[in-house]
Amino acid sequence: MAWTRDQMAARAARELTDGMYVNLGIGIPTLVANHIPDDITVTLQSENGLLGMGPFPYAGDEDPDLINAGKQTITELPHSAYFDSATSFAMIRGGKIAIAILGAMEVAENGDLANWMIPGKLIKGMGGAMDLVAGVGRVVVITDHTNKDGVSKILKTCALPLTGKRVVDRIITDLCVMDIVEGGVEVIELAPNVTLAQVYQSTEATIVNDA
Amino acid sequence: MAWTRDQMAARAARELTDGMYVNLGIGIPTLVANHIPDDITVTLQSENGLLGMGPFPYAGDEDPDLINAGKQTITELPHSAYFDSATSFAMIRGGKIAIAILGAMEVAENGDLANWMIPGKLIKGMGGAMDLVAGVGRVVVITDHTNKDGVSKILKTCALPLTGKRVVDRIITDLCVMDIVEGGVEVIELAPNVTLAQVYQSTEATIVNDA
Amino acid sequence: MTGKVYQTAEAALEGVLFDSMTIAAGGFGLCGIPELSIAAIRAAGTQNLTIYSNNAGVDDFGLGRLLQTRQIKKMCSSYVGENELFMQQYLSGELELEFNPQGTLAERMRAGGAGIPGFYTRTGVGTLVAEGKEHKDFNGETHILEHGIIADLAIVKAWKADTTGNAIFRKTARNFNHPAATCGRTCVMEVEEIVAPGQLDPDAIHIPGIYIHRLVQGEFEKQIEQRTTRPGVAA
Amino acid sequence: MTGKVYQTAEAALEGVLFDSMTIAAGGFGLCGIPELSIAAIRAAGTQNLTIYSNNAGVDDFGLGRLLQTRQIKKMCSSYVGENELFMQQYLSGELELEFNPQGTLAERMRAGGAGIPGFYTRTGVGTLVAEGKEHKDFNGETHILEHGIIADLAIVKAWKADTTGNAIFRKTARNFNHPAATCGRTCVMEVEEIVAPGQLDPDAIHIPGIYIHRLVQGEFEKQIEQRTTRPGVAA
Repeated sequence: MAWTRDQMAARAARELTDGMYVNLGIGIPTLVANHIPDDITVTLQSENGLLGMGPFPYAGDEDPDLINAGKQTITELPHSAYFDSATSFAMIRGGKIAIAILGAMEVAENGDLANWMIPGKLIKGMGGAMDLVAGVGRVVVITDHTNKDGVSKILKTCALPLTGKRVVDRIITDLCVMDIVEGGVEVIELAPNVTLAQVYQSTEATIVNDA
Repeated sequence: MAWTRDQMAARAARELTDGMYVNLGIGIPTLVANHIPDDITVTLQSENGLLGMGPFPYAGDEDPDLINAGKQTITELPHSAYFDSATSFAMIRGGKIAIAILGAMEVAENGDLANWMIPGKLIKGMGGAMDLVAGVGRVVVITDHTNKDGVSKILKTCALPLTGKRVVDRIITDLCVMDIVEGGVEVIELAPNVTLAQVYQSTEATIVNDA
Repeated sequence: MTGKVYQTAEAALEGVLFDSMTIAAGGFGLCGIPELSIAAIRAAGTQNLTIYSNNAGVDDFGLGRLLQTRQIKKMCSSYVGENELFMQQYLSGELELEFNPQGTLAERMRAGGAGIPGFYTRTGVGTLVAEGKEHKDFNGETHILEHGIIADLAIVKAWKADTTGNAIFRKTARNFNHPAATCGRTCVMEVEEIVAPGQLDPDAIHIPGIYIHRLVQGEFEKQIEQRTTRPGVAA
Repeated sequence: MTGKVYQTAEAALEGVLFDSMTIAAGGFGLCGIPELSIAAIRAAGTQNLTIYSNNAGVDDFGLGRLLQTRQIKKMCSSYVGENELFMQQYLSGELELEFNPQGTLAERMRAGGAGIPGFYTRTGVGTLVAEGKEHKDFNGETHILEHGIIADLAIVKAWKADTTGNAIFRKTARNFNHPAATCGRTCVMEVEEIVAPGQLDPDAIHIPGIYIHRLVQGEFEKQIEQRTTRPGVAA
């Protein structure tokens, strides 16, 4: 049985270790925060200028001066620190954030990532995604394995405009967990009752595991 | 009669206008602070990380955490602000400091300045001088017109290693005030009872004023 | 000292606005945006603006208010997804758009203010952003050259400032207000409260007054874009 | 959370020192220098150090203490005029020296920490500093390319930090401690007081804990180089 979005987020949370500084993208990655084990402490960065992002506020406590990168109202924590956007991306580009967990439209077997633009559709902009994938120590992508039409999102080559070249380290889909390795993707974990054969069937990218 | 060091500093203080942000070098330039007219407010920058440098502390009030760029104990003022060295030189290089008043070993008629190194002698380093002359809006130099042997310090070309190329705007010496202009230096003011002929005699640089 | 404090944003902007100028604006989304200056620029009717701002506001707030009046010729931003009007004007060819990665935009402002005309970054290598830009390898990795931004005017919003312009921001409303302030030939800052020198701790100043040329105190609307809450009540 | 707090500087530096390493050190003159780490490095006897630091201390304090023991192979500094021992070792060829303009040194540290391998500056154009460096014109003005510094270790001193490493500096002791902290692969910070999270205002943090890997509290000697006073007594 394929993982649900929440199960994918829970699996992604297992990428985190105690003391890590982490950036979570918008969408499924945001759900990862709900699955961080109680016995570790990770510090979430919000790239608009905060380390130590807390949960949403109680109704009535919303502060327009305190939002996350998705423009949602949030709260601060005892160890929070605020800074400006140049400082925020200085730490992102300087490799100080250990891991970013991001969404994807397409991932290629060489680690190329496309997650910001569909030509011909309304374009919104890349926000901080290009900086994150270029700067953060480790990039983990969470995405459905295929699109709504059943077409693989794990490709030999991305067709969409890239967010970054050779930037993805690990992919977590509803079917499995894959690493970008020499020669393609390596399936390192399967969702319960999902077979490697099923993954092969749903994947355009070269899978290095023996079929 | 030639200006004394204190009179040179007083003359230099007339370069300052209300609201200016100013950097004063070590030596005679430091004395300029004593001559700032009461009816204007200027903010002194100390490039080690302070805007709003106050006078020396009273004996017993020295604070090892509060020094100027000459490593002297100083005080803060009500409108002081502290910052780090990268930020300090960001404002210097970004042209935010209106004027720097600095000492010189040699000045050339094209505005070249040498004030940090004498080959063969013990070298101490340029400190922030190269950043200041490259970044600050206007550079005024205070220097004796000649060295102890009577040799002009206002030259056709500097012999010593440069601090900056074409960076000086105005020179205040014990004899006169000169501007760097097209074709040489222009004497715009003479010390009391000093004649242009005397300035000619003591100057190697091309003087554009009619003799 | 020659006063930096103006009574209204209109007064603070007098003499510094001109058609076809470039403006760097602080704010992220609708958080920490220079509401008062935006309103004053709208009232002044300055035309053909090129604006460096991470976002373009929403349809009826923030920089969206200058899109309504068609005063903006070009936006340099990282994300404009919240603004329908923007898209209409862009697709009809009325509005130019230059996408900058968010960190590149912030660093370009910081660099411009710091006298750095160019810097190298990995961000955007191999993407549309890298097209036409100089590439250079450092330690075996390809980087692209990005340029510092110097704007004719910076409009920024802080929380409190003293009369000399030393200012502090509040929470995530700091965002682009710091780098934008540094890259303006003139910087107009709007704040919620102006205090006397000595009222702010010199160790706690976020941006020193040297960057701030004109200062105005006012009332702010502070719209919230995404009001998200959790169940329960505050303890 | 995995603890950042160590009981002594010796403990904080354990496992991160090795011969021929590079170290970025905070401090300006003797103000805000990492006294405890310097003493611990002296005790550890690590050899052939390359040190990025604005100054080299005085003969018997600051980095001068590592010159006494001949642990330093090379200094990258802007001013070393306070140190006789330095000059002796330099003139005898024992010590290498690379002069960096003060602002260039600070910006190189900041750039290294910010993932910027190179930036252009006017500082030093036409001087000895520009020799052998790439030149490039921007807007008709010549600039030189300077490189970001990444050091194996940063040793810095702050005033107060919480246990997660969020820290504040005091007065002009901030200086190079901020940029140096950002450019170390590992950063060891020594402070006068460690407090619990929540004791520092999140808006007033000078450097967030993400930059700080190890933290130690201690007592400081804080020598004064030039004790200058004015006549009279405090009011």
